[in-house]
Order: sequence, then C-alpha cells, then structure tokens
Amino acid sequence: MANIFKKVFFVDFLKGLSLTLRYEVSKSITMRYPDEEKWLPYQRFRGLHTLNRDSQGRELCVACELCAKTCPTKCITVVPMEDDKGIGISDRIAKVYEINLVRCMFCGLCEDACPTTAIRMGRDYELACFSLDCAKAEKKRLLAPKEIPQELDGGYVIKARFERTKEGLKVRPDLSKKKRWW
Amino acid sequence: MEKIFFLIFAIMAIASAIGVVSLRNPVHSAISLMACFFQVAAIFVLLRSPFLAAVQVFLYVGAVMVLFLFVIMMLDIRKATISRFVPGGLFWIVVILIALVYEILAVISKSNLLARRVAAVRLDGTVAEIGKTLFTEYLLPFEVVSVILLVALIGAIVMGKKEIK
Amino acid sequence: MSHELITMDINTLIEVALIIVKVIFVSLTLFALPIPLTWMERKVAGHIQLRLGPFRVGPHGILQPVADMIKLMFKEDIVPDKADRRLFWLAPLLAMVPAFAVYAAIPFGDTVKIPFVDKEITLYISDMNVGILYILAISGMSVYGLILGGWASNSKYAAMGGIRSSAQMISYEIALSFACVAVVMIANSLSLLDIVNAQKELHWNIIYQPLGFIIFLIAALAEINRIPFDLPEDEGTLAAGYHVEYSAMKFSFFMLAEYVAMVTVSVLAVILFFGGWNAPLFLPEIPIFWFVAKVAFFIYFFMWIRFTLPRYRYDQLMTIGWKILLPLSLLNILVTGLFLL
Amino acid sequence: MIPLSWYIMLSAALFIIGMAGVLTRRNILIILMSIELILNSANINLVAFSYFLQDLRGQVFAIFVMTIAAAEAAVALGILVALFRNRAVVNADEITTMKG
Repeated sequence: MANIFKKVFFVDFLKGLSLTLRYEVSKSITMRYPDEEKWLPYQRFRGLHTLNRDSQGRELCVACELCAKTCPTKCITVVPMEDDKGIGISDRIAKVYEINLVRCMFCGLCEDACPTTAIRMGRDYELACFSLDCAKAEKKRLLAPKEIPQELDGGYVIKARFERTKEGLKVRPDLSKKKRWW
Repeated sequence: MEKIFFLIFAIMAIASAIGVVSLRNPVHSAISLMACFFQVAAIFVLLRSPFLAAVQVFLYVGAVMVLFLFVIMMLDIRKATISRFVPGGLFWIVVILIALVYEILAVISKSNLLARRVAAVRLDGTVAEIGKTLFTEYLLPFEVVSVILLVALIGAIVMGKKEIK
Repeated sequence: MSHELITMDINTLIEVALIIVKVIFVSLTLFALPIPLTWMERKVAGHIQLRLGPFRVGPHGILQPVADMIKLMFKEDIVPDKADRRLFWLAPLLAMVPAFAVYAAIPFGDTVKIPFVDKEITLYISDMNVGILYILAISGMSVYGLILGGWASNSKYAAMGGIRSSAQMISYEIALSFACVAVVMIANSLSLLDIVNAQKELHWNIIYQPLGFIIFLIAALAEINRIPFDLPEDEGTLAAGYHVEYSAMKFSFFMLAEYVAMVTVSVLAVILFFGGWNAPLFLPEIPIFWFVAKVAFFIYFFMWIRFTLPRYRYDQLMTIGWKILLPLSLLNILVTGLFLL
Repeated sequence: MIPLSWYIMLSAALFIIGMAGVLTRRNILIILMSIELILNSANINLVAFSYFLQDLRGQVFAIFVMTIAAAEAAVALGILVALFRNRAVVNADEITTMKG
C-alpha cells in the first residue's frame, strides 16, 4: 500500500528533486584557484625540492651524490667540486645540482638519503610551464628563497592573485588572509 | 498569387514523387516521399482544409515515414542499392502506363465538372464540421476503421515479434 | 488573385509588415536563446554538483556561451569518409527548421496596445484554428534530423542513436498527443488562443488535469531527448548517439534545435496547463511578463530534472511509454469525457 | 482562383508516377512507398472535390484513407520485417515460393 502511494505521488522523485535543490542553494566547495584562492599545502607536502643552507648561510650540500644514487628515476645529476671559499659547510660542494622534474615522481627518497639534510621537499606545486626548459630545476632555482616559509603551518586556503608577468603567469599568494576550505 | 503557390507546390510534389521511384537508395526515396507528402499538405492548405493538412503532416510525415525509415535502417539495404533498376518486361509496363495516361486525360477532358467555380458559401469551422460529420453520418465507417486499426496494430505486433521456440 | 495584390490598401500592407517583423523578431530571439540557456544550464549543473560552473570568461562566466559559439564557428567541419554527404548536410537543417516553424502558431499573449500610435497588435504570428495539431505535427518532424543524422554518418553508434530516436519519438508522440486531447476537450477548440482564454480566472487546466499534465511532462521529456530519456544521445553507451560524427556549425545546429525544442515544450506546458499569460493568484496582469516567468520556471525545471535523475534503460523507456503512459492517457481522456458529459 | 482541373492533373501525375514505381521497382520498400503515393493522389482528389462541391464528405473520406494507409503501412512493414528475418531479401522477384 505504501509502495503504491510512493509510486503514485512520485515520492522518490520529489525526494531527489529536493536533494538537488538543497545542493543548488548551498555553498559550492570548489575554490577559484588561480584567480582568487589558493591551497596552502601542509608542511609535509612533497612539492618542488629545496636546497637548504645552515644558519650562517652556508650550503648544506656536500655533493656526496647519495641522493642521485638512491633516486628511483635517476633524475638527479650532481657534479662535485673542490672549494675552500666557505660557500659550503665543507670544502666539497656541488658544481652542478640538477633535478629533471619531468622524470621526478616526488617520492622523497632523496630527502631520506641526504646525510646533511640539505635537500628537502618543498611546498611549491605550481610547476606547470609551456616549455621543457623550466622542467629542469637547477641549483640556483633550488637555492632561491621560497615564497611560502617553511615554518608556516599549512592545510588551508589563502587569498591569491593571478598575475601575468614578463616571466610568465604567476600566482601571488597573500599569506595574511587564510580560511579553512571546508 | 494562389496560382503561383499552387504551381510551386505541385512542381515540387511531382519532382519529389519522381525522386521516390527513381532513386536507388531507399533512404533517399523515403526522404523524397516525405518531401512529397509535405507538398501535398501544403496543397491541402490551399484547398482550405488546414485540419487535413495538419493530419497529413502528423500521420504521414511524422509517423508513417518514420516507420519506413526505421524499417529501412533495420534491414540491410546495401545489397538492394546496387541491384538492377528496371527488370525485364519493360515493354508491357510502358504500354500499361501509356494506356493509363491516355485514359485519365480522356476522362479529364470529357468531364464538365472541371469548369466549376467554388460556391459562394464557404464552409467555416472545418474542424468542428468534420467532427460532426464523422460522428453522425459516418459513425459506422468510423468504428469499422478503428477496428481495422486495432487489427493492424495487433497484426503488426505479431508479425514483428520473434518466434518463441 | 494578382489584382488583389495591387489594390492592397495601406492597412493590409501594415498587417503584412507587422507579421514579417514578428517573424523576424521571434526567430532572432530563438537564435539568441541558447546563449543564456547554455550558460544557465552550466550554472545549474555546477551548483547542483556543488561546483561554481563557468567563471573565467566575463563576470560569472556570462560570456562563456559566446566563447563557445566562436569556437564552434572556427572548428574544422569534418565529414566522415563514406558518409552520405547530401543527407549529412540535410540532417542538421531538418532538425532545426521544424523547431523554429513551430513558433508560427504559438501565442505569447493576447493583444498589446502600442502607447503612441494607438494601435493594438497581437502577440502571435497567426491564430490557426488547428494550432495544437500543427504544433504536434511539426515538432514530430524534428525526428528526421536525428534519424538522418544517425544514418548518414555511416557509423554504428550514430546509426543506433538514430534508430533509438525514431522508435522513442513515435512511441511518446502518442502519449503526448493524447495528453493534449484532454485539454482540447475542455477548451472545446484546437486553437491555442482559445485554450488559453478558456483558462481565465484561475481555471487552469492543471487543476482539472493533473494526470494529463504528468503524462504530458514525461512524454515531452522523452520527445525532446533530455535526461532521463536521452537514449538517442546516450554518452554512456553510444558515445554521443546520433551526432557523434558532427562537428563545428552542424553540431551547433543540433544543439540549437535541442534548446529550442526545450523552450517549445516549456511554452506548450504553460499554454496547455498553466493558463498561458493569465496572472497567477490575484496578481496584476502584465502583458507577456507572466508568460515568460512561467516558461522560465519550466526551463529551469527541465534542467533541474536533468541533473537529478539518472538515465533510463531502453527497455524501461519503451515499457513506460507503451504500458504505463499510453493506458493512463486513454484513461485520462475517458475520465475527462465523463466529466464533460 | 485555381481551376479544379489543375488539382486533378496533379493527382493524376502523382498517381501515374506511383504506378510506374510499383511496376518498375523490385525493392519491396519502394513498392510500398509508391502505394502510399497512389493513396495520397487519391486524397488530393477527394479534398479538391470536397472544396469545389462545398461538401465535407470528401475530407471525411480522406481521413479514412489516411487511417487505412497508416494501418496498411504498419502491417506491410511488419510482414517485411518477418520476411527479412526468415529470408533476408527485400527484392520482390526473389519471393516467389508462395506461387502455386
């Protein structure tokens, strides 16, 4: 009897319609990524690598090539060089340190292998580009200061601005305003 | 004005009718038959019977020809399109057709109905009038036709159904 | 009748000019309608799925349809090898022309006074005394575009879409017409103007014909190939059905026909069951406003349904058409007849 | 005013074309379509006479003709589908086994 009632008055159908109507008026969960909002990743996020320095500004990397050895995709190239000007923490530093981002799968094994904690996975994930040149991360790029400080806690949405600069499209985050995305 | 329209419709109707019998591909034939029916509907409008014109489009163009196309697509017509066009015995066919044309021309030229002009009284509200005529004077034929339709419906279903073995 | 043409007085000329203006206005409106409608459909889809919908082109993505249109215009026009070229050309036109031709008989309102000239104009192109029959007949013709598009592409998915559409359209046309017959019985006329005028003062047909309305709505959904009955262009099983092989402008003709058909069905639902341009409740009468508002509601309703229901299976579609809707619509006619007697 | 004879000539032309189709073509589908054409030419006549005699009976009969034509098409196509399923032919010359 209840079944017939349900069928005659399209109860299930009306339930479905009301559900979709409820969704329609509720707030969307998508964010408008490049234009207005940006996701700030957690601290343990595995993005573009960084080469770190110690507190006196010396490069931590000693060009031991352990990261290149342990890399499963063989995407890291390290060429060592003798140096006594105090750029590095020892007199052996990397002349060339290059990561092929096309092949890198961001597994983080280089991070584990590094004896001096020089290489770390950073939080930069905007790696898309129009030519293959920028898919190669050189030492200079890895050493450059990051826009997102390592100390900052992540896991939320921040305001961002989408800009067309001469170097290409850039998403400029505004770290002061943040909100939880849910 | 009306004559020009009639001529346009008539010429298109005849052209598409010739298309029906002369085109190789049954799908093309069906399309030109559809066009022909449409022209005939237009001629019905010229004859001040819009109801029949609408029924013509509804029934012939909207249903019967779609049915034809449906069946044509269901059947494999690739062989049919390359088969020979006119079979033997063409001579007799031509003789019969010429006799037919002659006969029709003779009847038309002898008849005195053709000079007739339209009566001064116009039939108004044709839909209601047709309905009344259909359900009073022609009630029995109407019922017979509906029974025929029912029989055709059942027949078509039985024919179209796969045999249960 | 040629001498009549010459002796036509100025009033007749004005009448003819008015009709031409109306025809141009209506067809331009219909050509432009898919622009807001595609935007609206994408926004509705987005919000129902908790997304935002298009946002990049123009404020709130309002220029997205224009961008789409430009893209469709400049796309390569591909005709498949071994396709039946003539029919492949003809099919989009055959889909589009009936969709527009329907509007010759649709009234958008009664009469409006032009303020300065002091002349009344009618808000319909023509008041045929067989209006509803004409609309059903012409809209039944739009199936040719689907069938021929499917057949001419010489592709198996397209052909299956074409066959499905022909069977579906014939099946649901019956139920649709029968739902309309009950309305015609109440109004005692086939003319749409009379049907609307019979619904004055809240005697809307929806009150007397709830079953007829439901049948009409379901059959109309099937007739315009929208979800849950969009089997002819079923993306899941047929790639895109009858228009798989179409691209560029030809494809956009199919889309245009589909949107115009959706508007037509909404307009018909309003005229037949919701009192046309008569104001709801006791609100003031504003020419054309209430009509457009009701039509907009129905268009929204169709979009709403599209993103609520899943697609039916083909055998379910046929079962609904022949075993449920057809007997119900006959019953509806019978009951209506008994009440009228 | 269009004279009645024009309508009759049109309907005669359609009739003869349909007749030629029935006689010359061997594809059953096209034969059926030609029959529809013949029925339609009869309809033109009926409606034309109905208009010129100011009598509705012609139109009523045209409606009957249309109904019967629809029924005929449905049954004929049903037979055709059944036939195609058994023999896979659409050529009228190849279906002669029923001949005595």
